[in-house]
Amino acid sequence: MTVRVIAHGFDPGGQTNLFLKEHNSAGAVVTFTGLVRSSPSDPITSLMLECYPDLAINQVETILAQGLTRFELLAATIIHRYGTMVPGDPIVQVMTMSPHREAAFEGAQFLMDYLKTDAPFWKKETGPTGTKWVDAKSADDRAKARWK
Amino acid sequence: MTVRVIAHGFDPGGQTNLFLKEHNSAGAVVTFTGLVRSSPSDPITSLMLECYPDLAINQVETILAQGLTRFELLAATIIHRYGTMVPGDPIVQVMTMSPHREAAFEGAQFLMDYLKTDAPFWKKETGPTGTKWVDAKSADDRAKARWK
Amino acid sequence: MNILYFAWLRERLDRSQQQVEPPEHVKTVADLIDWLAQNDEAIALAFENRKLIRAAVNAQIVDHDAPIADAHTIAFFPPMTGG
Amino acid sequence: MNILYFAWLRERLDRSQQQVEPPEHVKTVADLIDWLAQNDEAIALAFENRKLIRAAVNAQIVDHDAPIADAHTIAFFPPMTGG
Repeated sequence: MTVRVIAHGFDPGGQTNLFLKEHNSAGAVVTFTGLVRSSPSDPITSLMLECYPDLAINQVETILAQGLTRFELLAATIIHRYGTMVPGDPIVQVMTMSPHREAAFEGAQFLMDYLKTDAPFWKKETGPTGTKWVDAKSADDRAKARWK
Repeated sequence: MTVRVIAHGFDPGGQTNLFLKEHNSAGAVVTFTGLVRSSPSDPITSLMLECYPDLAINQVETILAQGLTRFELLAATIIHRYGTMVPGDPIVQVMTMSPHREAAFEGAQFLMDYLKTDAPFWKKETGPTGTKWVDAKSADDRAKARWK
Repeated sequence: MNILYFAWLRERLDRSQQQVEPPEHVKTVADLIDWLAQNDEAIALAFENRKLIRAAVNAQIVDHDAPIADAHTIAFFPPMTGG
Repeated sequence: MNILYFAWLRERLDRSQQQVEPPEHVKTVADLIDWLAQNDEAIALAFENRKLIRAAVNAQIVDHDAPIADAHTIAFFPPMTGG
């Protein structure tokens, strides 16, 4: 299991290929990649992601350990970037590996749901109308609650 | 939307990176990669995947169109290999892209569940004790049934 | 019309395809299986458990009661194990 | 002890950290917030809605009733929006 909290960009496909080499008996690998989003209804020009690195490492390692215990995962990796990014840049990547595809899918969803609410990152968006901190979403709390 | 039924290998991470370029406003991208599996309890040395290509194209395009209609997907791609492979080789890759992570995850699971039962490929495994055709799994029928 | 066989059906019949000209009364996929089985013991044996046989007409999956009037290619195969 | 502020708390207080030496009777995170607010109007305003304030002691997330006896670093921040 690997946790990386980084201040620079990363190569999503390159990370998937590195992860695939970890076990060749896995069968099922799921990669989730979260990108900076800009939409016509909510356009942004940049995203600043603030981080508390010491706490981020502790929280992300705890989340990953929970995921590995709870699902039948042979391996899992979480990469989370912080700093200033533009639309299309990868922010986060979660990778899971299992003999069974359900476990790989569910493990990756679990890890993402927990990262959204429990990892100490804060998003600040800049768009044509100015700059604002992103509010925490109640939908993210609900997504996490289903794993209780 | 892209469907590729191919007789040669492919680069999982390279395919993810190509797919990521399709929309930079997506937010959430899920990649499922299925690999040839060999385990201590069921070791294999090679896997031959037989295909009926004309039907495969029709079936995979139908499955993909259903997934795009049913989930909020901006794009989706299915790559399915056939021929002779060894453990660790990628067999299948499904990629989905959505503004929302739930839709990207569910869309990818839906596509995989349908591919398992509705795509005309047949697996023949060679291991230390000989060669045998893999039986269709009732678990795969159940996985598909939950989307009804 | 051309008949295609896949996977263990192909192996048990020792052929991947064959050309046939079924008579007028052979109207559905099920009729075709009956007619083939009457004329070929290997087919009769391999197709014994009809529930294990899937069919496609002109590269579209069909049930056994589907008509074959416009068929140029009919494929028979076991349950699929892709993905 | 060192106090860290993040996101809009950091911006509203115009500081990312500060050193404090709270008196003996300040035993929990909640006590510390009360004590800081008494001595600093900016903190009193920014921390007004306590439900929006999360805390960590020595890089471990804690509730507001957690003790701070062994704390060398205490962080305050709004609900997290990562992922």
